[in-house]
Amino acid sequence: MIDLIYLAVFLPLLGFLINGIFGSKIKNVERSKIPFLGEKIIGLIGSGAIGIAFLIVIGAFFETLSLPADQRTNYVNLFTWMKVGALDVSFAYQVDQLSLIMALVVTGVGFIIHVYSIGYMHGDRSFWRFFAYLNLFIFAMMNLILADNFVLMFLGWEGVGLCSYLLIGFWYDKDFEKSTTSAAGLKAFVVNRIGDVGFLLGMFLIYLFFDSLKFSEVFSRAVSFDVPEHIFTLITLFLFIGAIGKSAQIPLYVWLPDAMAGPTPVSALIHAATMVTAGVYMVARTSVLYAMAPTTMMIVAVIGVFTAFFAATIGLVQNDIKKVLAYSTISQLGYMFLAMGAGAFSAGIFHLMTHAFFKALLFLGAGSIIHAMHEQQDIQHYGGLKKYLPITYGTFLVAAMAISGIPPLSGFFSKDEILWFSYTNLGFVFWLIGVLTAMMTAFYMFRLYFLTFDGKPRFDEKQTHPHESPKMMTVPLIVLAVLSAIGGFIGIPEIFSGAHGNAFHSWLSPIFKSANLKLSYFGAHSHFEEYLLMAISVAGALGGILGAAYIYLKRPSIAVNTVEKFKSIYTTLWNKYYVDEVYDATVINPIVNSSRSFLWKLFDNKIIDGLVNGMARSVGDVSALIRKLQTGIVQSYALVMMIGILLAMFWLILSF
Amino acid sequence: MENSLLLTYLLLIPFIGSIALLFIKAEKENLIRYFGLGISVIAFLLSLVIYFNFDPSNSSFQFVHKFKWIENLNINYFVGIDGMALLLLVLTTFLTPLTLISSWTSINKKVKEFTFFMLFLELGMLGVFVSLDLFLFYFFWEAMLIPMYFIIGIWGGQERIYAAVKFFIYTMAGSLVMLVAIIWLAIHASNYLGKFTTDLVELYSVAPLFDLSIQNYLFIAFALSFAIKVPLFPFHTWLPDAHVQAPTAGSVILAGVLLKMGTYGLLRYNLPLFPAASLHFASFMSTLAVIGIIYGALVAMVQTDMKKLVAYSSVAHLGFVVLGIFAMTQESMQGAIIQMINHGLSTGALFLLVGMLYERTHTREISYYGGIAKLVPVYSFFLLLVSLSSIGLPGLNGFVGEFLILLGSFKSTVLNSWWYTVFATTGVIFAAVYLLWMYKRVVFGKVVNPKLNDLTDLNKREIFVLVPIIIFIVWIGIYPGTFLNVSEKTSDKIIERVFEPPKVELK
Amino acid sequence: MQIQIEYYLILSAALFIIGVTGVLIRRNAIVVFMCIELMLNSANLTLITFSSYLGNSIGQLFVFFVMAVAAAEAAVGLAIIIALFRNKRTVNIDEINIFKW
Amino acid sequence: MNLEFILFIIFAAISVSSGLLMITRVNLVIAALLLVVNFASLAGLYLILNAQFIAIAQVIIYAGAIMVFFLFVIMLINPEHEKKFMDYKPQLKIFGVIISILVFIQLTYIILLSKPSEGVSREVEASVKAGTIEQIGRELFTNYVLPFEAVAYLLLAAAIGALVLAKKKFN
Repeated sequence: MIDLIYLAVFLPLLGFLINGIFGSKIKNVERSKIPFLGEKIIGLIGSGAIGIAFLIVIGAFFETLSLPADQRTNYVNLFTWMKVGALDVSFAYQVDQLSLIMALVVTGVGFIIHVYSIGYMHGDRSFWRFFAYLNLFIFAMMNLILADNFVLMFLGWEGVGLCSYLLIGFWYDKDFEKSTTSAAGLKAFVVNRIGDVGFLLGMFLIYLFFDSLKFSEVFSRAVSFDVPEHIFTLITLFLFIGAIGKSAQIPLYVWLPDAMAGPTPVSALIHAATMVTAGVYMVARTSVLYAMAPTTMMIVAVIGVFTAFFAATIGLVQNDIKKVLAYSTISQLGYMFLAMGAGAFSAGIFHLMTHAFFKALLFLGAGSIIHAMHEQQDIQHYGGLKKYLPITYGTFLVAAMAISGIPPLSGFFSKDEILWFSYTNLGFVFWLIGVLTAMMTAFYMFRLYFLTFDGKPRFDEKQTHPHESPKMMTVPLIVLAVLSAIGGFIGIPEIFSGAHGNAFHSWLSPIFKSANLKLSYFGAHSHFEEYLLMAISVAGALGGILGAAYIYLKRPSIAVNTVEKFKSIYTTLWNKYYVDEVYDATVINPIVNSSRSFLWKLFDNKIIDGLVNGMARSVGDVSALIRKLQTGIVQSYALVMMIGILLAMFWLILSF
Repeated sequence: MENSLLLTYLLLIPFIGSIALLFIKAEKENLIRYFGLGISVIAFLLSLVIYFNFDPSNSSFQFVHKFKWIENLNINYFVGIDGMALLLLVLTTFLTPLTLISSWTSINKKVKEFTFFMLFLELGMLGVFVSLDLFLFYFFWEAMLIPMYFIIGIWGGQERIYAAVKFFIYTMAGSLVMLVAIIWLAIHASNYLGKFTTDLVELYSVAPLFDLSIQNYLFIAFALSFAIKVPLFPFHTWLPDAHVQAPTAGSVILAGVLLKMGTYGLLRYNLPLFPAASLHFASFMSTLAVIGIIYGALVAMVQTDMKKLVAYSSVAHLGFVVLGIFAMTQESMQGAIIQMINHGLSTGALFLLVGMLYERTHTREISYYGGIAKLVPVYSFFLLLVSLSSIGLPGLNGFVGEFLILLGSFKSTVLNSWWYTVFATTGVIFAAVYLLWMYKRVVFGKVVNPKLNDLTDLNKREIFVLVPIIIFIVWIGIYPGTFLNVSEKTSDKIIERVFEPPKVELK
Repeated sequence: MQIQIEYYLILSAALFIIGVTGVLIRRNAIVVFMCIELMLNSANLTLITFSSYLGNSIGQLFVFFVMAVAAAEAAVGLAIIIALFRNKRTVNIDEINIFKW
Repeated sequence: MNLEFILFIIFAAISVSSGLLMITRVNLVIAALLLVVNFASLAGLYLILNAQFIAIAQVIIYAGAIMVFFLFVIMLINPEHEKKFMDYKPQLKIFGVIISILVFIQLTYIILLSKPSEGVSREVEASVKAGTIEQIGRELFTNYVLPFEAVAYLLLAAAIGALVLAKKKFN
């Protein structure tokens, strides 16, 4: 099955081509017996392609599992892409433990979301286009994950950015907040591009120093070549800029909240489960380089933990259900980068996986709610939905508990591992901020939960009749809920599993072996410490949940009073620290305005073109001046002629 | 050497075709259109024959044919191609029939003259790419201005006369400096060769021996002419005017092929003839190129006219090409050559698309549009794809060129600084901004302008024009090897000529 | 005492300069015209001087041609003056500036 | 001090003084007559130089035909006399005179400096032979027949031109 892995990449592309080219025709296929036959065919092609890809990845996974641990990295070479000088880049796929985990998550969660979308997008005018884009996204994401070189990874990297752009602006004629969905898409693409420039420059540096862009060659040369540390710092910093853009970290996170303009399955798949984690994956993939650059590791950790905290504070006050989830995603991504910075690569990947489950579930649940509430996204107009949406309610609760880190749900294991490593490898402060963030996470998730499902309905029950979503949507919710609940068991920490060790870690350990060799963290920590910290974080999460319950169920007045009391803080948070406005005022507007009024209208039109036209005009002007000499009085011509003769003869005499 | 006449046949096709066209009655417009199309298709097919007979493993000029022209001055009709010229040759013959089809309905006055000028233009362009004699090259270089002048001046927009004259005089001013340089070069070379000649191959062997100061003057003279054509910042201001005023076919050819002549000239003449001067000026030219990349992008961003936007984007794109040329590494050189083709395809297609919209609404103002995705989905799809190719999305052609150029310039020992690449790479961001912003304003959103409601989607003829370009856009993006192979030996040879110039004794 | 060739040449120069001065200072077109005739004659004198001193008749041939041209020129020139006078009622050349740009 | 030299002095004096007088006369008729005197004295000089044919032609064509032509025109249009020929832009005219004098000094200087008399000395026989009608005629109708014809056409053209120009008003 490993050899067939390219099918897992290209089947989604095929799906994209079929749906993209013939979709509008298929959609109109009608049979009286089966309603919406066209939509069903499109959905079948779309999700079928991903489903088969998922099966292939599973096959490849088990085949890899059956191999000895040191032979688990395999390559599938398709064809040469660019071959110039020392550069030899191919469409070639690297199937190893890390890429398989990612591929499983992407195709698995992707398949579930595809199925969900058949229900969610039902009746949409551009149903076919949606599936085409989703399939294209999976294609790009698979390239990103499975690539055996940086350039192919970049293809996927930009490809997912494109799909994100297209899907955010999917309802291109819909208004979103102050502008339109397409503006949000544009913002996402451009901000991502800023990160991509970092990625590109990182690639150039790698090529300059290692003469290759193939992962296997670069990583082995990184260890063997004698390259100064600051070069590694530079390379990894540039790559990290790419990761910041893609994974929405400070300061390039601004696109992700706006990306919620897209259809909710898109938010679930792209802006929560898969694409935004690409940055984390990339750092993990290039862990060898990062291990050589301790400075960068520190920066990664700081940015990660700061983003986690920062986004969580904004999440506390948002009222749009998807916005809350968006900031929560940013915050969780911050955790993953904290793990990367701490050198706990496999812990980060573990959290990436569990996060994919529960965050996808949260978004799909939100989608189900939005669907039921007729596109209403403001949680202030929800309430008491428990009785109307039982399945959504149950699965959402599981997900909320998982993200809050309630044992034994998946989020507990992964998040706790990160906190533990940040304590041992980085220090107490990182751990403390992490725990505070976890508390806030629990608080805002359950604020969301209580305001949505508990309490009395705050909408007009006579006008709005919420109803549970069809099976097409609820079954994926249930599957994801199960995964969120038990997904953590593959990575039970050593202190619980004892001799078996952490299965997830040992699976990934060959990938991070050379990186971990470079990183040496010392200091023994007792099991007691680990238990204590674990207890504190769980207590923090529970505290957050109880706090939310108390404030939003028992005493809603507290919330109102607090808001009144800390009005300025509240408005700052509500306006997301005015970061968008600051960017607008300091970066975007100056560039656009100065380009328009200075570069174009003044510099280009007046100065450069003015010089050109001025030169032409000055020829005419000089001619006009010379023309004035022609007085028409013949005598003056004669006089000038005589002066000329005088001078000429004078010269003649002198030269005698 | 039975196929050595192929290039001459290729030149003769549009020549004879344009002469024969004169015997058709002007009223038979459709016959003229089909005739012109037929001629250009035959030229395309012949160029394919040349392509398949070309030996990419051979680095010297192929299909060489020499014929005495002006014997006293050793000026010959001397043609031949290498890989780079071959690619541009095929691009020319590929784009010409497409532009003729695209102007099937949009050109409806003086069809005969238009077709004549298009064929004449094709002749000039092909001549530039196949000439191996400086005099012959100059002949075609100037001859090509005439049809373009008329195409802009007769079938152009409101300000067409201003634009045509500006285009003509601006390019002409540069060319004249080059003519002086050609003569100087030939005379100075006669000290070494013992005879006056404009034979490029012979000059290749002696021009690198000139003193640096002479090389510098000659380099400047040649480069000025080419920089105007490219156009390199700050010689670009004729371009927006010419593009905006030119009819669609003119814009496509202008962007697709004419601009390439500047970069082609740099590669064919400046680098191999004046290697020392090229190294001397490499940083300077690259600086201008990088300024052009950022400047073109920034100015493109704030344009209100779609065609002007695309025109300024050309400045940015060709900045990449020039950067690639003067970085003088294998990667960047190959990237520059492939980027020339890319720009011809992407920008050509963009102009076609803008032209198609213009034909329907007679305006190119971005603010006039909005929300046309709903009305013209097929058009929107093509515009998106072509924009993405122009932006340099991996998997489409633009990326291959830009990536190779940037990669090569980064490790370039000639430039010896990362900053060129760092700044050039930021151009990638702006490319996304200006094109997608335009796309957003034109295609997305609600339909605000009621006049747009009777907009019709692309017809079969227009799709037929675009699809071949799209095929190549994807082909180059996924499997550029086809094209990189052809030009590989050429770019190696150029680099070799720069770094290891010939050493011959003074005769 | 032999007449040196310089004497003739200087005489010729003097006549020529008199003609030039006349052209420069007189307003009347007819006088200007006459001055031009004077200059032509000074040139003729030079030609004949050399012809005589070199014993070569070609200089005299030239004078013959110059005379013919002078006749033609006088005819056309005076006709122009007449035509101008009819139009402008003046033959003052500083009032005639139709050649002005 | 032979006769030739005395005659030269006389004719030279006449020609220069008549020239100077001519350009300073306000009356056109007097100026024209002074020019006739000038031409006549030049004819005398030609005779001294043994150019008999040209001397005769000078009298006939210049002093006769052309100057009569001038007088006719003067009579025909009878323009008012210049009151003072220096009234219009006198500085410019003085400047012109100065320039002329300077040029004259230069010419004289060059003539004296280059000393043409050292290279050529007059041989009377050769010069007499060169000036004969026979010699000129031979040259004119053999080697210079083409210019001769051309001059004939020129005169014809001039005659027609003068006719056309003088006949009617321009507009």
